[in-house]
Amino acid sequence: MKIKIFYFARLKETLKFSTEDLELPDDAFAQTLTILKLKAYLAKRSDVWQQMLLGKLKVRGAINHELVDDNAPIADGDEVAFFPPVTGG
Amino acid sequence: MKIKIFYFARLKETLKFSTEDLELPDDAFAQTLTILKLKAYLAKRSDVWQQMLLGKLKVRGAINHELVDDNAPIADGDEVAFFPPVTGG
Amino acid sequence: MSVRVQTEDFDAGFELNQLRHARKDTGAIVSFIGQVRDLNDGDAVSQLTLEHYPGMTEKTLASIIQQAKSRWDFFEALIIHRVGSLKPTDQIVLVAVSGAHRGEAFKACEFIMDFLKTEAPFWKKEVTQSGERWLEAKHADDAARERWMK
Amino acid sequence: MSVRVQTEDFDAGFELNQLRHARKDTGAIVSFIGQVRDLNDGDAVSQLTLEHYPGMTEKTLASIIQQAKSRWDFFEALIIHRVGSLKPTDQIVLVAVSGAHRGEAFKACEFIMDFLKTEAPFWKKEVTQSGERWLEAKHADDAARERWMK
Repeated sequence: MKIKIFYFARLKETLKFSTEDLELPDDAFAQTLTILKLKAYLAKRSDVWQQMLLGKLKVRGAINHELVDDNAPIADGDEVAFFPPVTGG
Repeated sequence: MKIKIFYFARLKETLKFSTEDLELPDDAFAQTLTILKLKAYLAKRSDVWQQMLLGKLKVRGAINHELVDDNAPIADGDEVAFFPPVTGG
Repeated sequence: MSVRVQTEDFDAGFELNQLRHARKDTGAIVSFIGQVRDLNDGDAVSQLTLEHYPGMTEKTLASIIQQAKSRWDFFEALIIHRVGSLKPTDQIVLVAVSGAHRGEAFKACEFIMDFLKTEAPFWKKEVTQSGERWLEAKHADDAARERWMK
Repeated sequence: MSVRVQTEDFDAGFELNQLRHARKDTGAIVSFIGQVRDLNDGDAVSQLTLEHYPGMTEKTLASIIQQAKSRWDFFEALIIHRVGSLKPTDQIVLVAVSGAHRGEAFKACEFIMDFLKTEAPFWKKEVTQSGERWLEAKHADDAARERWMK
């Protein structure tokens, strides 16, 4: 499966990633992928990733421009985004 | 005692009075004058006055630029006003 | 803290900019503009005349701002209310409140409008096809005022 | 119903006039302007950078207006939100709601702001004397949003 991931604000700045295309083998892991599983997968990249995605500071997830919670399922072709709680207005 | 009276909106238009200076003998009536007593006094002038001041439509009173209720006492030199419920804004 | 009763129109954008720049720690400006509607109670309105009680009006509006001040934390409040002869879509009133944060500014602005509607000595007369008529006070406005008493 | 996310400043007076004249039966326009404060949490702010998630932002703001529409009776709602680099007293956001009467317009405007603050994907970074810092979401904003859920 192929998904697109965006990172914003503190995450983008610290991870030095704003966006990436991620390709995963189409196995049981991919078929049951959720926001939380994807966070855990990405967190293995390094201590910084671990700290940013599973650290103390809350990270919100969105799928295809909709805010979702950690258990939301991710499908092939989805646009996923990770960012801190919003602070506009 | 001497008081000044103002009339506004529907009252001014129907009574054809916008303001008047009223002089009353300084007797027991004047010494215990209230908004309600003044209304009753003025209402004796004619049916139109009766209807305007003691009719179905509510009349509010003010003394020296403060909204007051019917029992508020009126003193020598006061500026009294009668008008319908307000409709600004 | 400023109250103006005038026949002339006002420029809401200019007034809001003035409020915005009055203090550099201003974070929120809430405003209300009331204007003449072309229809009221089903009748086409061609003109609206606003009468007021000079002296008492300004005093009442200033006192309403003071009451709001005693309840909420805001920086500046401005009330401009027009009197005289107005036409549909003419502006009637501007209430604007500035503050550090939005919650208090929203409450103060709505409170000022609710009390202006029920306490400030203004009266409206409409001209419609069936003639002139003085507007009646609305129960909805009394109810809006009552909410703040709880 | 209009949503704009832009780097340029906006003219609140112009926008309010547009709303005022969109319909002749408009009686009330409630608006909120948010601007950059020179002080935040006790530190002097020299610059504020606003980042957003293009696409999701517009969709979220439009959906917030739709939610407000399903709750209250109003005519038009406008949201303009700036992104990019701002300085103290610069305008950040304008929310304006027009309607026949003030009560619904006040509620819709405050609702839109409370949801914008907690759901629209914008993030603020401040530059102060001690360096740059990303702002944290505020509990007060979550609480403001919760009020509408009762």
